[in-house]
This record gives sequence, C-alpha cells and structure tokens, in this order.
Amino acid sequence: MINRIFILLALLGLILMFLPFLKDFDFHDQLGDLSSQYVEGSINDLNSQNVVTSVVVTYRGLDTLGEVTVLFLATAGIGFLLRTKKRSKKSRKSSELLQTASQFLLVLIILTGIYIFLHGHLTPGGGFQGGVLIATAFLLLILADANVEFNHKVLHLVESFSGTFYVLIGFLGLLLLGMNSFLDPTIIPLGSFGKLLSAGAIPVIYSLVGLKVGSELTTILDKMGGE
Amino acid sequence: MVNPIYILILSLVIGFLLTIIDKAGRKLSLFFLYGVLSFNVAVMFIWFYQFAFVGRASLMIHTAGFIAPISINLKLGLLEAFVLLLANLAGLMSAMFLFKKLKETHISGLILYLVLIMGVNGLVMTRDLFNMFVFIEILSISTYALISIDENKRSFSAGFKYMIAGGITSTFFLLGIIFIYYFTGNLNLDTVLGNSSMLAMKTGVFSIFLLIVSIFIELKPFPANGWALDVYQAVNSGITSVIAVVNSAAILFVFYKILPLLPDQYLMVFVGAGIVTFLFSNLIGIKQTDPKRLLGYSSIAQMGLVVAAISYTTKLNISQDLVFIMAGGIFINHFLAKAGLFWITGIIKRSEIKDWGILRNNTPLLLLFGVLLFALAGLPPFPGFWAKWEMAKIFVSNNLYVGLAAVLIGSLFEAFYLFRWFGYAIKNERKEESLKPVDFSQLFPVAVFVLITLLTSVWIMIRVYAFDLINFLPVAAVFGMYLLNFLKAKLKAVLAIIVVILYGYSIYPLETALQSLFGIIFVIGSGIMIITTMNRKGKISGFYGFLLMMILSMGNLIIAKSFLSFFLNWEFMTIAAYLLILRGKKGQVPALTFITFSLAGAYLMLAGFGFMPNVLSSNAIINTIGSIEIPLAAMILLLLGFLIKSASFGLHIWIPGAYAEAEDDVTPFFASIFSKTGIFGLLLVAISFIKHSSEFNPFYWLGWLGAISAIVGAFLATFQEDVKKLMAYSSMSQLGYIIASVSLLSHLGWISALYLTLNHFMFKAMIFVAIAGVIHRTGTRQMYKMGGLIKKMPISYITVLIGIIAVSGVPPLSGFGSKWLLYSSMLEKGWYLQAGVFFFASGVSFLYLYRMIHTIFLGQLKYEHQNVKEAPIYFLIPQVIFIMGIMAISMFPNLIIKPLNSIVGNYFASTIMIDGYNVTSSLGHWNGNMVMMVTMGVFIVPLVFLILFNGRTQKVKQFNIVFAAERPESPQTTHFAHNMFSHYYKALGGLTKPRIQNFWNSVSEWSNAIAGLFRQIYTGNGQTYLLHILLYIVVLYIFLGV
Amino acid sequence: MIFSLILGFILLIIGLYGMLTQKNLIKIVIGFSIVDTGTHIIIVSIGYLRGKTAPIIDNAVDLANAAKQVVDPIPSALVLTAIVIGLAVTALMLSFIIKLYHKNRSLSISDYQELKW
Amino acid sequence: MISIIIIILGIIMIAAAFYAIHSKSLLSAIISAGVISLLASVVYLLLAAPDVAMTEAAIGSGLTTIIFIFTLRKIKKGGLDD
Repeated sequence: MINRIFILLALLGLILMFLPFLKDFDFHDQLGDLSSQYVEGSINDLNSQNVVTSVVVTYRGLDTLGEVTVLFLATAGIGFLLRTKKRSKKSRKSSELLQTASQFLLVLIILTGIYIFLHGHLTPGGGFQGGVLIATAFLLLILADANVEFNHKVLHLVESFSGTFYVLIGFLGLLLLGMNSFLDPTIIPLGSFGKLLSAGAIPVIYSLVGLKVGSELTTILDKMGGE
Repeated sequence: MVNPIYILILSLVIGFLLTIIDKAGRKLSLFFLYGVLSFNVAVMFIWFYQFAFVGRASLMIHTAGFIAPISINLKLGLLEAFVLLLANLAGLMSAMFLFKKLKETHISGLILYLVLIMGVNGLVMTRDLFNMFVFIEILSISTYALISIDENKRSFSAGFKYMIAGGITSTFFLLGIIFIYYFTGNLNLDTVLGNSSMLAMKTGVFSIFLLIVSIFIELKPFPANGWALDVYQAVNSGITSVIAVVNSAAILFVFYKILPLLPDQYLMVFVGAGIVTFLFSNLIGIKQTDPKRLLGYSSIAQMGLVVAAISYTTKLNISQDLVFIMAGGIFINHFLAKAGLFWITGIIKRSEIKDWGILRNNTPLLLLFGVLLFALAGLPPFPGFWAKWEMAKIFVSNNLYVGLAAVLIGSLFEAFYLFRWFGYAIKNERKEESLKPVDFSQLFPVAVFVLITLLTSVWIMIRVYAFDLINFLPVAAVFGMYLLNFLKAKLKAVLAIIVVILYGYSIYPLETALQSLFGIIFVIGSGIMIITTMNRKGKISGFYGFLLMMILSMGNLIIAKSFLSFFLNWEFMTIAAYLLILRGKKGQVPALTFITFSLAGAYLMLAGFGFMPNVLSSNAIINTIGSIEIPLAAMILLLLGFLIKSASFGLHIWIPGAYAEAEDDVTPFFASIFSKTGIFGLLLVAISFIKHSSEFNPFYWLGWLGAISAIVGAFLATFQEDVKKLMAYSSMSQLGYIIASVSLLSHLGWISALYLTLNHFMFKAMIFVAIAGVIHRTGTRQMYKMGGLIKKMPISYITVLIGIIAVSGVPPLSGFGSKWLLYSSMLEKGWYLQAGVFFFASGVSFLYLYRMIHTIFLGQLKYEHQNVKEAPIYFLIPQVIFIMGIMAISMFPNLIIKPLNSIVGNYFASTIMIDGYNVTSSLGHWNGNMVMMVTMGVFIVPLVFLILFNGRTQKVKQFNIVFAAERPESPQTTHFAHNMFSHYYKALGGLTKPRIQNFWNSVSEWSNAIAGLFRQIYTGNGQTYLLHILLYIVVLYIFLGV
Repeated sequence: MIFSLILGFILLIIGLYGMLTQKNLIKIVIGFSIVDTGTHIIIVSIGYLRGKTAPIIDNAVDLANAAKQVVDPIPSALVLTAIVIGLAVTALMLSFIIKLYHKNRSLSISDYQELKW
Repeated sequence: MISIIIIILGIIMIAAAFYAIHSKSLLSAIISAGVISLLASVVYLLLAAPDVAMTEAAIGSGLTTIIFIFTLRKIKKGGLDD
C-alpha cells in the first residue's frame, strides 16, 4: 500500500515536473540555424535529396556508426547471453506450399530492401529501413520452418565485412581529405542532384549500413527465434 | 601524432572481424584483443605526454569534413588524455585479469569487451550531446551483456535490474537532450554552453537539470543506487572492476563536461547530493560483510565525493591545480584502489570478510591488498589524503562546515569497515585451507596498479607539495625492511638502531631546546627501546618496518615545517601504531578501536587545520606557531584530536586494549614514547594560545579534564587483574597530570609538565620493559598467577621498585620533584580544587602500584614458576639505562630543571630561582640533591640495623605443607592478590563503572542500527529501485528550487 | 504539434506506471517499450513545424527556399537512432528474461530479490 | 485536421497502453504494444517524418513485437535446453 502511494507520488511529481514545459511550449515557426544549414548543405554540398539521410549519414555520421555498433553489440550480447553448448536438432516440417511461397517472398522482400537503402538519399527510408526489411524476409523463413539452417558463414561474412567496409570508407576520408574527414562522403564524386548515383558515398555507406543492419537483425531473430 | 579517432576505427574494425578471426583460433583473437587495447593505451600515453610535458594545445577533431557544430566533433585535451590513459590502462589490465575467462568464453565476450572500451574512448572525447547518448548506450549495452560472463542466476537478476535502471535514465537523458535542442537549436556542447538564452526560462533550467540528473543517476547517488550494488556484488570481479572504474570514469567525465551548463546557483544541489551519498553509503557499509558489496558501497561513496568535489570546484571556479588535487585526487585514488581491490576479491573468492584470513598465506598479495586498502581509506601518502586536505581547506574557507563534517564522518565509517576487513585478513587465519597459487595474469594487474598508486603518491609529494626527502623516510623504511625481510630479527634490530642513530644525527642539531627534549624522547628513547626487541627469534616479518615508520614519523613531527607536513607524519605514525597493535595475538579488535579513534582524532585535526593559514617557513612549526593565531574553532578541534592520542578521559577507551594486546616489547613504545606525541600537540596549540589569548580559555576546562583523567585512570588501574591493563590505565592517569599542568599556562606549570613528561617517559619505559620480561618468563599477564618473583628476577624487581618510587612521588626520586612542581604550580595558579583531586589520585596510585609490585614480586612463588630465570639480557639493558637516567635527574635535578627553565622562559617570565641544587618558587623551595641525601640516610640506618640483628629468622621451604585440606574449586579466588582491593571496590567501584565504554558502545550500536535501518531500502526488487530513481529525480528537482 | 507532444508525455507516464506496478518481467519490458515510444513521439513533435513538408527535397519543394518549406530534419535523424537503440535494449532485456526464466522458472520480479542490503 | 486525427489516434493509443499493462494475457499485451507502435508511425507520418514512420513501423511494431513473441514462445516451451 505504502508502495502504491510512493508510485503515485513519483508519477505525480514527474507530471508536475513536465507540466511547465508543456505549458510554456511554443512552437518554432521556422527552422533553426543549424537545421537550415543542413537543408541547404544537403542540396548544395552533398547533392542528397533526403535531408534526413544527409544528416544521418554525413553530418551525424558518427552517431550512425555508433548506432550500427549498438545493434552489433546487441547481436553479440544476445549471442553471448543465449550461448549454448550445442544446437539441438529437431525437425518440424511445415507444409511444402508455405516453404515455397516464403522462398519466393524472400527474394522479393530482399530486393525491396535493397531498393530502399540504395534510394536512401532520394526517398524516405534508407539503410535501417532496408535492413529491417531484409531481416523480415529471413523472419519469414524462420516462421515457415523454425529449424531453418541459415548459412551462418555467409551471414557472418556479410555482417563482418559490411561493418568493416563502412569503417574503412570513413577511414578513407581521413586518408584522402585530412584529419577532420572521418566519414566524409565527398571521397566519391557527388554526381548530379536527384540521380541514383549522387550524393557521393552516401548511397554506398547506406547500403553497407543496410547490409549490416539486415544481417545483424537476422542474427538476433535467429538467436531468439531458433530453438 | 596518432589521430585518436584511430582508436575508434581500429576497435570497430577488429570488433566486426573478430567473429571471423576466431575461426582461426582463440589465440589469434586474444592477440588482436590485447593488441588493440595496448594500442589504445599507447595512443593515450603519447597524447598525455604531449599535453602534460610538451605543452601542446588540446586537439579538436571534426568529422565528415565539416566543422562543428555542423558535424560531430571530438576533443582531446590534457584532462581527456589523463582520464582515457587511466581508463584504457584499466581496460587492458582487467582484460589481462580475465585472461582465463576470455580464453574459454564465447567469442562475443571478447567483442563486447573491446567495443566497451572503445565506447569509453568515444564518450570521453565527444563534444556532441546526442553523440554522448549513443556512446552511453554502447557502453551500457556491452556492459549489460558482459554481466552474464559468469552464468549464474544472481548475475542475471542483477543485470536485469541494471537494465531497467539504465534504460530509464538514458530515456531521461534523451529527453534532456531534445529539450536542450528545442531551446538552442543545437546539440554541440560548446555551442550550447555559449548560449545562455535558455537559462532565462525555468523550463530551460529544467532541461539542463534533466540532462545532468540522468548522468548523475548513472553515478549511483544514494539512495537511487540499489541496482548498482547488486551488480557489484553478483558479477565477475574482472567485469565489476571495469564497471566500477572504467565505466564510472567515463560517465563521471560526461558529468564534468555537461555540469557547466547549469548556472552556479544550482550546483549546490549536486554538492549536497554527492556528500549525502558519501555519508550514507559509508554508513550502510559498516553493516556489510560481503567484500564485493562492501567495495560497492565504497565505490558509490567515492563517486559521490568526486561529484561533490567537481560540482563545488565548478561553482567556486578555483584554480585548476586545486581542482586536480581535490577532485582528481579522490578520483585517481578511487580508480586505482577500487580496481585493484575488486581484482583481489576475484583472486580470493571469499564472500565473507571473516574468511579472508586465507590472504595471509600469500605475503606479496597481502602487501598489495594492504597498500590499496590504505589508499582507499584516504591515508597518506596516497592521493586521497591530499584531496581531503585540500577539501577541508576549501570547505572551511567557504564556511561549508556541515559538508566538511559529513565528509569526515563518512570517511571515518569507510575507514572503519575497511580496517575491519583488513583486521580479518591479518588475523583470522585458517590453517585448514590454503590459497591456491595465484596466476601471474591475475597478480600482474594488481601489482601494476599498486605501483601506479605509489608513483602517483610520490609525484604529488614531490611535485605538488615539494616535500623534503625526510618526509618520505617513514614509508621508505617500510619498503626497505620488506626487501630485507630475509634477514634474521637480531640483524634487523641492529639495522633499525643504526637507522635511528643516523636519523637522529641527520636532524641534529635542533633549533630549540624544546625540540631537543622531545627529540630525546622520540628518537633516543626509541633507539634504546629497540634493544628490547632483539630478544625475538626468527624473521618476524613486517615488524621492524612498521616500528621504524613509527619512530621516524614521530621524529618528523618535531621538525615538521608546515601543518601539512606535521599532519602527514601524524598520520604515518598512526598507521604504524595500528599495524603494530594488530600484530598482537588478540590485536584485531583493539587495533580496530585504536584506528577508529585515531582517525576520528585525525579528522578533527584535519578540520582544525582547515582553518589555519598555509605556513611557508624554513623553521619548524613548533617554533613558528607562536606567531600564528589559531581560531578558537580550530583550537578546540585540534585539542580534541591531540587528547585522543593522549587518552584523555572520555576518549580513553582504546587505551587498555591497545596497550594490553600489543606485543609485550612494543607496549613500552606506546606507553612511554607514543603517548607523548599528544602532549607535543597540546603544547603546539598552547604556545599559539598564550601569544594570542582569547576570551574563552579552553585550557581551563582542559585542566579539569586532566584531573578527571588522573583520578579515573587511577581507579580503573586499581581494579585490574591484568598487569598490562593496569599499566595502561596508569598511563592514562599520568597523562592526566601532564595535560593539566600544560593547561596551567604558567611558567611553573610548564616546567612541571615537561618534567613530568620526561619522568613519565623514563619510568613507564622501565616498568613496561621489566613487566615485559616477567610476562616473557611466566607466560601470563594475570597478576594473581604470579608471585614471589623477587628471588628469580631481582633486577626486574629493582627496576619496578625504582619505577614505582618515581611514579608515586615518594622521595627521593624524580617523582617527588615532579609532584612538588605540580602542586606548587597549581596552588600558584589558584587551582586548589584541582590540586586536591590530584592529591587524591596520587593516593589511589599507591594502591595499584603497591598491588603490582606486591603480587608479582613478593609473596609466595608459584609452583609452576620454580624454574623461572631472570629476564633476558635484551630486556635488562634498557632497564638499566633508564634507571641511570632516573637516578641522574633525581640526584642532580639541575641537569633537567635548568634546561627546562630556559625552554619555558621563551614563553613565560621565569618565576623560579635556581641556586645550586635549590629550586625556589613563590611557595617554597626544593633541593633534590638534599632530599636524596637525607632519604638515603634514613634508608641506610634501618638497613644496617636489620643486617646486624636479623640472625634469628628461620627459613621455611615454600612447599613445606603445614596443613592440608580440601582443594578449592577455583584456586585463584583464594589467592590474596585476586580481587585484591575488593573492599575498596565496594566503596569506590561505582566510579569505575564502564560508563564511557557504554557510551561508545551505544554510539557504535546506534550507528549499526541506523545503517541497518537505511539499508532496508535496498529490497532487492528492481521495481523498487526504479521507484527510487524516479522519486530521487523529483526530490532533487524540488531541492533545485527552480 | 502540441497534441502529439502531450500524447508522448502521457505514454511516457503510462509506461513508467506499468514498469512500476506490474510484477511480470515481460510486462515490465512492455512498459519500457511504451516509454520508448512516448519519448520518440515527443522528439518528433518537437521537430514538427506547422504546415511544412517532410525534409525531402523532391519536385514538390522549391530548391532555393527549401529551408523555409520543410520540417526539422535533426529530430528525425535522432529518433531513427533512438528507435534502433531501443530495439537493441529491448532485445537484450528479453534475452535476460529468457535466461532468468531458464534458471528460476519464474517470471515474477519478486522472485529475484536474493541480492539486497 | 491533423490535430483531430492525432487526438483520435492518441486516445486509441492510450487505451491500448492501458490494455497492454493490465491485460491478463501476455500475448494480447504484446500485440497491443505493437499496435501502439503502429499508430505511432501514423503519427510520425502526419508529423511529416516519413523516415521515422517507416522505421517505427518496421522496427517498433514489426521486429519488436516478433522478438517479444519469440521470447514468449521460448518461455512457454520451458526455456532453453542445454
């Protein structure tokens, strides 16, 4: 009972803390300096249509690298937590039809995913969304056949090398453009605004992010969903 | 120069590839892991060197080809490099400690570890708020996962609680970031710092508060820290040390980075919260017996203190050097000691501190443990000591007295539980199980950290405070003797005497005669007393080192040139004394009592010194103190500190245990020499007081305290069966005389004080050494078990006899002179009542002195003592030397009165006249030489008579049984010496009821009860912990008062 | 958008309420994910500007005045990161629950208090 | 217009949140938490943040829900076998 009172007090206190913020909240009617610079920079310096992508991949590229790392850590962490000595094999056949259908869907979804992250600088979406979609494709496989044996080697290779190349592209910036150019997309010519091959290294980085995220999420799903 | 961003790149690339690398074997993966971690250390070492010694400006690294605030930037300056050097080093060492674990575990463990360390580097360097959030998440997630390295239920449940707490705090952090973004339109810390418009609004301050408080919660403030304690207790020691030091260091640095966002007037909330954390965590720690949870409480407390220090220095805007010593000192102290101790808990693997006696089987590990523990307790020469010194000064100069008191009380609690643990490790030996050989991979990291701790300490002493080499001697002696441990005890004793002689020679000549007087007691007296210890056999490791430490630090007190140097050596002395008491067979509890009281005294003194100006002088402090006015508050604090050392009434309860349980040949050091340090301290304060007397005179009350000590000590001594306890209380009583005569603040008073001091030094030394010989031969301390030893140990008997005469003030020996001086000075001052009390106390003294000599040496010899021999020669030499000393000053009082007269003449106008052997005061005169002659005459006449007419006595054999009867149930009760003064006890025993003992016991019980009460909040339920966090945020916000 | 901002706060408080009152470990994690969602809504709401379009400079947006026509891209970028991190944390929490259940066969948080004081 | 939609969505979301917390069945709780995320992604779309909307739909309502269900399934089956 006393516990309930304290919970009530805590929540009430939080509400009272946040209330002035809501009361005084006054929406800006235009972009701040930094955001405007981003919008203009995205158009003029980076040739990227999607400003969010420019921000994510370039201006706040270090965050994105960190975010990929977080996901990577979660994968490793779940692998570490749920480590088992041996994988037991039990087979549970699902219907043929489901399997065939899912394999067909698999290809379709993966292609969509790739499309999304390749167009990250042009349309909404990008590496993360594409990556999730790819993982969803494999999820279908898991659902169709709980004991599906992925080719873990390929998965690991994709996961490791997409990440490594991502960092190395960043590193290339350091090598080519100087000490302040880690993750600089201008190591690749910017191309023309609005085209698929534009925005310098942004599509490349986003593709690598997509592959990395896709393979990581697949691993997580496999670890948590597999038996 | 290596771009520090390479640390991130290399760690990530290797981290990403490690799964594949591992296919080629674990050895290769480990190679890469250790390679990258070493690379990190190397990079940070280079940069630290560049910033600290080459003077490079700090480095800004921007990313993505844009300059901040458009892009995220990293900063590497001196502070960053310093923190990261330590953090990376701890990371590497912890990885080494975990070597066996990492060799076997899943490869993900290595990846998590590597990226964790990378996260720390990123977190410290980044200047972008949201980027901090990302790095905090990297840090947290890898930590969460690594918690499960030992797959036990406890670590999983601790991990889950940690995740709930961490998840919510980072949510609040995120909210704080986005609110700040809303107000400033920016996320770059430096830009946001320059933007003060947001501070104009309440909600702006609220946003900053939210940001800072969530980082603060990550630093585990009391009481919102239950989750952290569980993690410390349950998780593998290698990982715990990473969490406790590496993670904390990074988070602390973030706190330091973002703290300037908050306007100065709000910072006190965090100072207060930090100090509360320090006080309460340490309080609760005293109930804890699981070493890892104990270290957890200590970690939390230390982080609280660092937070308080950082917040306060940020508020005050004081000089960088002081910030470094104060906040940095506590930080580095905690960092090194905590990591090392957590590793040791991983080596010992005992979850009850009672079982730590096993540590004794491994001497090097014990030494490492000891160094780290003493460092953690904030004792010199370790960095925490200097930090507290500066902290006291800063707190006092800003009138933050409550804060200082809380910090000092908290420190005392911390010292208490740490030393209790240490006591168990030293004393609780368990023969049946032995420690497995320790792996090099586990010992090495501890050794490295101990080495760094020592080097840092030396660095601070030399570079920051510019101490003379002589201040290092006490510590150097310990390590020197440790290296010479292979030598035989006798050789070591000779060596120790040589060191003392050389030391004495090096400080000679002293500036004033007052110094010389105490020099004689502290240095020459100690040198003589070492002879006693030569009777020991074997190697007796760890004895002479500590003995020398005590002697040299006492010597340093006399020549200390600043308060800091004085206090430093005072602490050294206390440490050495503690370790010596702990060596006694049943020394564990008395040593703990001793160190607790001594540290309480030391902290009072620390607070007192906080009020004092910094003295820069080439003269010893005892000579310059006259020109310094000590504020009244400081005076009272200092006096209390010194009174503890001189076992004044009310603060005396450590004395019987410490004297009785110290080894028999060490007790004389304590009783006759060590106790005089308190008197020296009193004089230090008194000299300043007489030159700047104030309206309130604390010394009047001190005089009464001395009188009470004298009478109570005498009574307590009277009813003791244990001869060493008897002598201990006798010391308390005698020191009461000295305290009172110092308090007279008059010429005659001080002469009697110094005379008493010298007298007590000699007779107490003689008696204790003689008693040590008796105990050595008879094997008991109970007086009723002895008797008739006069025939077996005549020289010891004579020593005790002379000693007793000197104590009791019977003519002809020096005691008579001292009493004459005492009463004269008291009457002169008009202290009639006090003089009466002393007169009565002297009468009581007769009782116990008579009892002692009678029951030990006279009466019938015990059957089991038939073959007892005279004490060994090593015991007799000091006795003879001191007998000669006593005789000399008794026969020729001028030898001593004249110098004393000139010493005291520096402070008071002389009121006595010395004419030949005649000392004349306003009340009469005393001729010591004459008294001696007359008494000798009176003595010799009956002696001659007895010798001539004593032919008719008949000698009866002792065991010639005249009558036989039933054997009593408990024979000792029939012995006349047992409960000898029971008739007096009926009348006066009420005075000796252990009221003071009961008072301190109830203090201890109450502390325990309060600790027990407070720790109930740690219910072990993750939801309760979450509730604590939320309530804490709300309460802190209320305190912020926006 | 003030309504979505309020909605975010309400969800945050409800999520916390769930975390504090529900004994079931999975429910606690559900509470956490509601807190997360609430936070994300708050962040996006702060970036919203009335009547402006998504920060994608396609044909519908005038290139020269782009900065005057789009909503703030930064909060969107931050939320992207936050969502992914939220997933990571949630997944890890659930793994802990699996392990805890495996060791102790209980999903009640009251059964995991052996560490205390 | 947007406000009204958001208010309606908000009420549904709050109701779903309460249901998620108080529901006896874990599965329904998980599903309603997924529904909250799904509706949140609609809110993001209305707030002109299509990138976020896509991510929330895919991760928040999709993957997170799946992971919850996987966990539930593992627990129902009696944890790991080793």
